[in-house]
Amino acid sequence: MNKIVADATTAIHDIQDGATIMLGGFGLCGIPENCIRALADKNVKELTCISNNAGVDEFGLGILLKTRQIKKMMSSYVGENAEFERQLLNGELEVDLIPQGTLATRIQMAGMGIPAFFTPAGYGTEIAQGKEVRVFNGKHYLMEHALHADFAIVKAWKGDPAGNLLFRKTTRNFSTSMAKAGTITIAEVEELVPLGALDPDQIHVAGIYVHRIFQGNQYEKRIEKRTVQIK
Amino acid sequence: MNKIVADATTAIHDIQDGATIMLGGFGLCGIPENCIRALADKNVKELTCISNNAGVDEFGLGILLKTRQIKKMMSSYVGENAEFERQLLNGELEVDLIPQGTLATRIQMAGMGIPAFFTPAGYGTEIAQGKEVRVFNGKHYLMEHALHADFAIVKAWKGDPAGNLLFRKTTRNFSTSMAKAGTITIAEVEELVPLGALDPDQIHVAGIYVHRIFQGNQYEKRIEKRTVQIK
Amino acid sequence: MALDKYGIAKRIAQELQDGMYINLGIGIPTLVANYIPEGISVMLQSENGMLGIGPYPTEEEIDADLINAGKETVTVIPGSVFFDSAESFGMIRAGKVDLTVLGAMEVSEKGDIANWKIPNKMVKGMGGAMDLVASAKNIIVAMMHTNPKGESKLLPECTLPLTGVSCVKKVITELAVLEIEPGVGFILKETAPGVTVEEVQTKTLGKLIVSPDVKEMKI
Amino acid sequence: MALDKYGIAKRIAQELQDGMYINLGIGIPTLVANYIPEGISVMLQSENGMLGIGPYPTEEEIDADLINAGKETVTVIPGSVFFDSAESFGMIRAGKVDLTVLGAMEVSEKGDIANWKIPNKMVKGMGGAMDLVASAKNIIVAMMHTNPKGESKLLPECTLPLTGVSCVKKVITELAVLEIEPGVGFILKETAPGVTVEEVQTKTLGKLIVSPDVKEMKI
Repeated sequence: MNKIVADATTAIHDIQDGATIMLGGFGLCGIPENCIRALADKNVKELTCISNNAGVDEFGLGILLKTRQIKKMMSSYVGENAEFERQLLNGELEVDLIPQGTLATRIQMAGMGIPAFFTPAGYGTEIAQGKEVRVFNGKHYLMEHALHADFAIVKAWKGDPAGNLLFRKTTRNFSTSMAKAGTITIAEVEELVPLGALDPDQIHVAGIYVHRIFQGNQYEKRIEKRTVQIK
Repeated sequence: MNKIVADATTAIHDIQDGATIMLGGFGLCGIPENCIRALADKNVKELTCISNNAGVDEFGLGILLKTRQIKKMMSSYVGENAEFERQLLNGELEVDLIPQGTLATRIQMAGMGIPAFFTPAGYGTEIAQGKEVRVFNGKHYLMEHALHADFAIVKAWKGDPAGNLLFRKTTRNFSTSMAKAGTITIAEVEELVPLGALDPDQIHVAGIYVHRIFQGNQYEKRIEKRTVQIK
Repeated sequence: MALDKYGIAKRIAQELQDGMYINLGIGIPTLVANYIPEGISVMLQSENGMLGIGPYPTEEEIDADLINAGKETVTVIPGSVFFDSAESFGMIRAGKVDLTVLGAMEVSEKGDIANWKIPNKMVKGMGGAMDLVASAKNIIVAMMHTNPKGESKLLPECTLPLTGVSCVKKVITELAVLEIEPGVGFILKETAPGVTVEEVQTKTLGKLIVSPDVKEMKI
Repeated sequence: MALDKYGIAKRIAQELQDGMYINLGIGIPTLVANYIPEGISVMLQSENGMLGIGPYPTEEEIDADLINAGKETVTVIPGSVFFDSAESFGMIRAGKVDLTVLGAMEVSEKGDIANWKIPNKMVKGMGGAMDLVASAKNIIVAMMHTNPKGESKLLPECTLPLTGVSCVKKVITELAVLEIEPGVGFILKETAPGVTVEEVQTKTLGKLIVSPDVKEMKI
């Protein structure tokens, strides 16, 4: 079991124009920086990107927005990005806004082989349009469907050659669920450790879900809102 | 946040006749030995027990079967227990057999606030009787409902006063999902550690799900099938 | 005199009880964390995947891998837990979070809330708001009583696209504490120091019932 | 000569490919682990919540907290992972397990399988079998060709209560390797050393097509 590939360029070599890609991260926290750079270099176009947010100008998915590689975003909140706004208002970009919990759970269900489920989020709102409504125990729920992707790209803290992944603090966010929902799952890690170095009780994503893994480099880890305690 | 109670007797004090209880464990692995003893001592009757298995004669849930405290079992496999068989054949015990993955997932969904979902398990079999069938992507699925309980009782390896739990090896089995599905969740642990002693990246069940916790004692950890390597 | 945003946060903090798990939205709700009454211990949940939010970090403590749902750098308290967003919304949907405090653009006398979209303006998304309002057991809205144009934000019906229906239990503004009883309307329970019942009535467009035991807030 | 159970396990082991994730049922399937071909690396999954099952433990290694789905004490190999049963069945349902090998009482020419219940006998439960057969991408049944009474277990239709429908891809018995093509029937691909095509035909009640390239098994 050796899923190690050389680098981001190799890991994403078969992502083609028109692909649907999930990218882990919440804001700029825990985003796959190396693969985003490689996607920009490859200049693959017409991408559908499933990611909770759309990065900021010049960083995160903002890089791929600037180069006009993204056709459609599926996100819960996209508000930190002027280029995004410009493309959206000009009709150059499609956006599918999905409640955050529904987005996370639709992705989770794809990784669990559950094609559809019921959630109360969005009942009675415009999000409910065209969706099946069911009542359970007197409460209204919408039927939502699992969300799959051709590729899932996540960034973990540590990983091993079998693809087992460990995340740090709030970088877990959407990444663990996405890692299980990709037809091909690519993991970039800050540190690649030998097989057996991770405690089997303490793995966040089992290698069975991961197809390619590599150690990334030059992580910037930009901070969107640097809030500091006033002493 | 201090959820520590003195012992098993205190932890289960308000479990009444007729209660529905989930009990963690797979076979005899990871079962809440202290709480089972306390339930036997309290001699609470007419219990509905949701547990993957029904223990063996004289141990695990076999203890509560022998004392005739269980009215109904909801399990996937119940075959290691002669007293169980006797009561079942005599009509003294109700049994609801549920496919193991459906059982695990119904419990998991209760802890996620999802009232119903679709799974392929059991389609075309007698398990499908009376269930809604839906086709997604050309495949048949049954609609299954979340499974809740008045009490969930689990046994973890380590726990802290906030109710955070850590499991060891294959003891995790149904326990992590059950811990999230109880109206009241009781955790017995081999070792109670101070608040802050558990790594926040490495907790299997967050304390938000756990209402009472205590350090158990005299764990027997019986082995059902002691298989040894022939050198 | 009407409260400022810190006053609103202080009044909301009085709703906290020992042992509660709480989700605080962005804006005024976040300020509530600064006024947790002495002697009670609560756990703050952040929907990106964390329980046990602590204060903002010092410069030395700043960690890009540790942010809250508002994308602010934070710290954690002992007993904290990290998990993924799917689990985070699982605990929200399952009703494990005892109290949710969030802002709103409009609240109706039925408990409907609108806080994510203004037609003909750039829509940034609902984030986790629709999930929170659809699932939380107890929702308090923290907001100003009127919008910048002076129009009431407590209405018979929301005019903006809804975030959720029949979900808000209580509204705390710079002028008043109001409970919502579905089928009845806004019940005025408390007025801010120096604010008259008449002022609240004037600024509330939805049906307002003055509670027989209406009293002045203690801040 | 017909194979013994070890021979069946050895033949099944030839189906294994490098990098596969495999779930082995109780009985003959479990034996397959002893015959993994040299030079290939596979990961065994156990549905109670483990990836990377190793050999049985020595007396010193025995750990009551570490068992497989057959409730036997086991060990783990480097790269192993523990998880809960809900996740375990999640990965099974999502098709992440490449190969499932399990026993059966009956298999039909349509790929239906019965392996959990005999009417009028004590029913112990289906365990994880219904989930596995409904979800696995590739299911091989390992069983004896006939039951103790000498009756064929490869039938036009199962007579026992079903575990799953149209799911079995291949059957490996002491006599033969047969593929199932829905709408066609059992395709005889290999016979055990010394076993004739006629013997397999006699002992197969379901529709049997002899493959033009039928050959003798190499064990």
